[in-house]
Amino acid sequence: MQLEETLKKRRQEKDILLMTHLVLGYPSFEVNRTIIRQMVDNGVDCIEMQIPFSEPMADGPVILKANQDSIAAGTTVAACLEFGREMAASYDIPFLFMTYYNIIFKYGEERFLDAAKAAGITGLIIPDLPPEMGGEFMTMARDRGIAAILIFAPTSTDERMGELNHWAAGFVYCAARRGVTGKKSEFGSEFYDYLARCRRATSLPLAVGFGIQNREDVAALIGRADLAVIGSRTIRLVDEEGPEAVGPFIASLR
Amino acid sequence: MQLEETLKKRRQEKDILLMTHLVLGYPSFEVNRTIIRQMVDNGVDCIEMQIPFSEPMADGPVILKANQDSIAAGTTVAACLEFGREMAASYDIPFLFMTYYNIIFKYGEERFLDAAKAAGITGLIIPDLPPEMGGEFMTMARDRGIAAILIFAPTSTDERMGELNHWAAGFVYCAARRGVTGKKSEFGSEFYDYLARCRRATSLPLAVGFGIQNREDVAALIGRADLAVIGSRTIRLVDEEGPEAVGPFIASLR
Amino acid sequence: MSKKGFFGNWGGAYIPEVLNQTFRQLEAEYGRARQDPSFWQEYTALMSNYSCRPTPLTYAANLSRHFGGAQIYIKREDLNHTGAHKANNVMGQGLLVKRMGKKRVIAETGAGQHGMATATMAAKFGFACTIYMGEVDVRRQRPNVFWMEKMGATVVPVKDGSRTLKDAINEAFRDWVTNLDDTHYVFGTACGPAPFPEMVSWFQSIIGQEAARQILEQHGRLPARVYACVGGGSNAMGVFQGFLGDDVELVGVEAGGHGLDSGRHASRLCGRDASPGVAQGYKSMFLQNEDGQMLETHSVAAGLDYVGVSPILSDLADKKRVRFESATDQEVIAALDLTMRLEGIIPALESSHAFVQAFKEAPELPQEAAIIINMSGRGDKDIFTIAHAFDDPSWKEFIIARAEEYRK
Amino acid sequence: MSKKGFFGNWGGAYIPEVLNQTFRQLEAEYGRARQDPSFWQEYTALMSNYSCRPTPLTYAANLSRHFGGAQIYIKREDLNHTGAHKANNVMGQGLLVKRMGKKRVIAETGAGQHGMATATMAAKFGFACTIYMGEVDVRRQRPNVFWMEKMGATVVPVKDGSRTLKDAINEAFRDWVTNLDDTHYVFGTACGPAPFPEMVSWFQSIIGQEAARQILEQHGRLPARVYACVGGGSNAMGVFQGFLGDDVELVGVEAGGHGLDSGRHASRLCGRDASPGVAQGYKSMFLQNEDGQMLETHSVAAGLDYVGVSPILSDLADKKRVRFESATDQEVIAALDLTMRLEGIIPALESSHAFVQAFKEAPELPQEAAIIINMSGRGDKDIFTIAHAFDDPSWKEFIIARAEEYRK
Ligand SMILES: Cc1ncc(COP(=O)(O)O)c(C=O)c1O
Ligand SMILES: Cc1ncc(COP(=O)(O)O)c(C=O)c1O
Repeated sequence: MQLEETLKKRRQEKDILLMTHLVLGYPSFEVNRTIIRQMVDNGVDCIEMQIPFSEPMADGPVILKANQDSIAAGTTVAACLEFGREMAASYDIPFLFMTYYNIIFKYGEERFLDAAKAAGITGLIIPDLPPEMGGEFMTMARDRGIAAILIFAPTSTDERMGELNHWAAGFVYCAARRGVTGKKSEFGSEFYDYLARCRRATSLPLAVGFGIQNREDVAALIGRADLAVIGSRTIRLVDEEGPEAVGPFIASLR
Repeated sequence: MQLEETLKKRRQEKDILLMTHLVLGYPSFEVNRTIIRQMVDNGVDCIEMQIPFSEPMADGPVILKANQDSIAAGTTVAACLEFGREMAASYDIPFLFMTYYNIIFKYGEERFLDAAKAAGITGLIIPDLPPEMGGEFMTMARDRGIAAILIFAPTSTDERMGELNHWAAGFVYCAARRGVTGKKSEFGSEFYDYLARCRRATSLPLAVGFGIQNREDVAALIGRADLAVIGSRTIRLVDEEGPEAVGPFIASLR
Repeated sequence: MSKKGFFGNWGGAYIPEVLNQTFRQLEAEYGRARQDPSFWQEYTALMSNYSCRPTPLTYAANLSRHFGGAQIYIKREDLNHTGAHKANNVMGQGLLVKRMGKKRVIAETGAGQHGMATATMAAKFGFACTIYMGEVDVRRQRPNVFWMEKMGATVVPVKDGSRTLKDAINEAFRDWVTNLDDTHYVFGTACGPAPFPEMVSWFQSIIGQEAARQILEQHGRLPARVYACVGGGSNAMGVFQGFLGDDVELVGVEAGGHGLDSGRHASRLCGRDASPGVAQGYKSMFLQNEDGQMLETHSVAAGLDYVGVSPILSDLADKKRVRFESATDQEVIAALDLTMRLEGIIPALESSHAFVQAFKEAPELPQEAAIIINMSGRGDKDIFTIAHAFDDPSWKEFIIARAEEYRK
Repeated sequence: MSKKGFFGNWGGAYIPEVLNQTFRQLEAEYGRARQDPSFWQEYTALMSNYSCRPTPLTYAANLSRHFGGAQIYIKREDLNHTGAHKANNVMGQGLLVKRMGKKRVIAETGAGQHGMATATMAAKFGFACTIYMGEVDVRRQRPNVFWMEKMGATVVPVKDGSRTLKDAINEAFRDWVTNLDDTHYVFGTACGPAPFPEMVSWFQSIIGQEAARQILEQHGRLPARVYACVGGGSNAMGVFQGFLGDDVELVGVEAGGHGLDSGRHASRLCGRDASPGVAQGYKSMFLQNEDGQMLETHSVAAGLDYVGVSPILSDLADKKRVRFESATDQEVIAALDLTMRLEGIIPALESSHAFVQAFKEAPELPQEAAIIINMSGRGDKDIFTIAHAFDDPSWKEFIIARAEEYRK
């Protein structure tokens, strides 16, 4: 089943879906395994696995450090693909790869898509690949049934959202605010207006990310978006309290 | 008796006269006294007493340091004048002041000349006062019977020597070579030619200075000059062997 | 430049979506400025009144005689205000920022030269200013940090990654995506997302325009070759643009560090260690591993110590319009030494790379030929690096004595 | 200048006899050069090709607005090659040395700026070069020593007297009287025996010539006042000569150090501590005691820390054609700080003295009036002094860390 369908189906059963994020190989694949198990066991609907890159320009300090530590520990792209395959085979939720375009470009676009497909990955998030640069790649992904997920930003005009929607697949990732990952966002009326604009611009499910921290944040999105994305919050949690803290945290969100 | 006469008279009795130099207040007036006594006792014919100046631009390292140490020890121009008076009153040889022009300028040209006259000083050597700058001063000195002694240099042309001779009084100081005080000069045929030129340019006694160190140097001047000038050599001697070494050294020169 | 900002296979704008509008605005403003002849006039007037343009093209009689071949001319970007060609780019962008009505500028800096220039421009234009600088570079280049701060800029030491130039660029982007409404990112070289490579090259083209006119005036005809060092590529693009349409050989000189086979260098367009990649917003040749992770680079010249290179130069390399060579750290010190002794001119370590290659080739050219070396900056800003590289013992004593004083 | 080199009561040539012929030769060559229009052409061509002349007259919009009075223009001698007006004098004398067929130059230096310029000129002209520098200054200004040596000059630390500028001058004279046949002494300022004060001023007059033309072009009329710092007086004479015949008030600013009453300053023409004297070959106002012994002077700016002053300025002071003021060390640091922050320009500590006085007077002048500040040099050469004066803690840490490395 393709990503959009899967999510829409799950959404019929819940007010709001949860998508979580982790950096592959940080602190280790072993810990990644434990964390993912806890996420799935506690009802996460979709997991975004970041293949680390040395220059994660759109990420804030927490994820940045995780990228660098993972690479320093020897994480390779091949190992990430293999780990993705293992997860997709183990759990019945969609798994996505998040990474920067150079990882894919260097691996070879087609070769990467084929490998991702073979691993059972259903979507890709590439924050530095706007459709102007990645149109061809997005078409190739679509051809293979992999959703290239696009991002709306508060700075996107209606017109721009229209352009993006043309290329978007799976769902649309709405960045809650300007800036990089890892900082708290303020949910005010301006934010809700923005989400309403997003909703009007696409029929795809809407995910909202950047700084979602707790049950209130998640609740505030009900009726306005389809997925709440938990990003650096879990990484910080694992850093501070260990992987076992993830399960209870996820459970507390909804 | 005026300086020129005095020297010419003494010269009738000796092949060559000796003029010595010391820096007033270095290492102390007390030591200056001891040194001068030994110089006179050992037959020196004329003594050049340098009033220290902070910027002795024509002096080499030994005399330079003596100037600076003397000033640092508190030597004043007034004290130098008084010491000059004491010496001139004590010994029957000509005493000269050597200093830089600023000392005189600052004291007041006339006031200085009057004070020198009163102290019994018969000549002045001012290495940074060429006649173009000091003509008027030289006339004032002459009016008071004080000889303003001029300098010939190896670089002086015959014409220049003529100009200088016009202003010269007492004797002419022939710098043996380029450069500052305190270094050994080479006495070769070029040097003798230079002395011959000096002799032709003036009827005044000729003194030769800069780097005269021992009996051979002095002997080489006999018949070519009237005074041999012993400059920094005695200062070095006092520094190294004490004031008592001066007498024997002087005695050894002739 | 194609519509999407490509030069042949290279370039583009690989930017997070949040910056889309910012880049559209920038492109529009830049487009208007290029169309508007009064803009270039305002720019050159500013550069002549505030900096010292046109900078001279100095005939190096002694070096020419020493090598006995081509006549050597040196384009004197060192005489710019702040001491390098970086001023050209920065002042041009400053005028654009004013037009866009923004009030704050940010910049990355490696050697500190671009940071100095940006802080200077910000003071002149009355903009708030934040400079991102790798922590390692902050430590190496404290004098520049001191001046930037005195000029009113905030200098932020970047503690991520290799803590050098590329990390400072990433961090500047992070600031930009956060503060895009009032902030302009003054990119320091002919790299980054479109329109930066083209725009920076445009501002730097003032070098080549002047040099082309000057060499005709002084030498009577075009030069045989033009040499420039290549970090990001802005000074090279600047001077090359004066001669792209002519029968003039253009030579870019990269940092050979400890040698092309040592793994300790920063040569992207010569040598075999670089491969096509996409990072910091643009596609070009990068020093990266098999997986696409960027490598640590090395050069005695901080300003050349960078993983990527201008996409425009990658394209000119493909087209064989520019030849690329490299100079090792050791060769650089020797060329610097010779230039100081024979001409009384102190090229920056970066610029000295261009001198190395010119010196290698001058003897083989006829005496009627002229060559131009682009001296991108002056070396006296590099006293800490150069005295260190020469391993000067009195310099070390001096520093130790100073430290003693400060310890008290 | 009278036949004997006097300006009113001041000047002359109080030189040892051995130098008589050398000075005649110099005077003759200088006289021929002044008569020969092609000499000045050669000189300006050299300065435009090797240095960066004409240097700009920068309009300081922000400072003008800040003080709300006269429009402030800055003459940018900092943009000269080697970073100060000293280059003008040195290159001019270099041309004379070539004409005289001499092969070696010597110079004194205090801050190191004139030594740097002379070493540079010697490298360019192929002369042997020895620089005399007080031991204290060698220790304070090690970076300049490093560059001079790299340019091929021998730097001799002078260990006599106060071991600063005046002692370096004495020592240079001692060298000269020894080696006069092949050696020229490149005097660094408008002092010393005639013809130096006039000759140095002549070479520096290029500043005033340009500035007079530039202010008319830019402001439409003459400035109300022109400000210059006064060490020996060469930059001041340089800029003043453009306006001596006009209704323009000329203001020379001396080093006020810790204040005119503190005994720790270097003010000869304002303040009450100086008196007429003759030293270092010329008659002028000197800081000396009752007996005529020179005093120790003090200034935060090494280049102003000197006992004497140009006889031409002493004369212009007598004639009330130039007004003299002083700026304290503290005021200098404040003016420097403001100029960096508002204009992105770093004046040398010496030059900052002129800024102090201009800032005091600008508010009282009408907005239609213009004033010119002669920025004799750039301050980034002074990092060791300026960072120290600002008491910058990270600078101290940086130096201590460097020293740690060198100690290993
Ligand atoms: C003096 C100088 N030259 C060259 C460079 C390299 O930059 P680019 O290749 O953009 O000219 C730098 C960078 O800091 C520099 O400071
Ligand atoms: C930058 C600068 N300005 C001014 C001076 C003072 O010299 P003058 O009064 O001759 O211009 C110096 C002397 O070293 C200097 O370096």
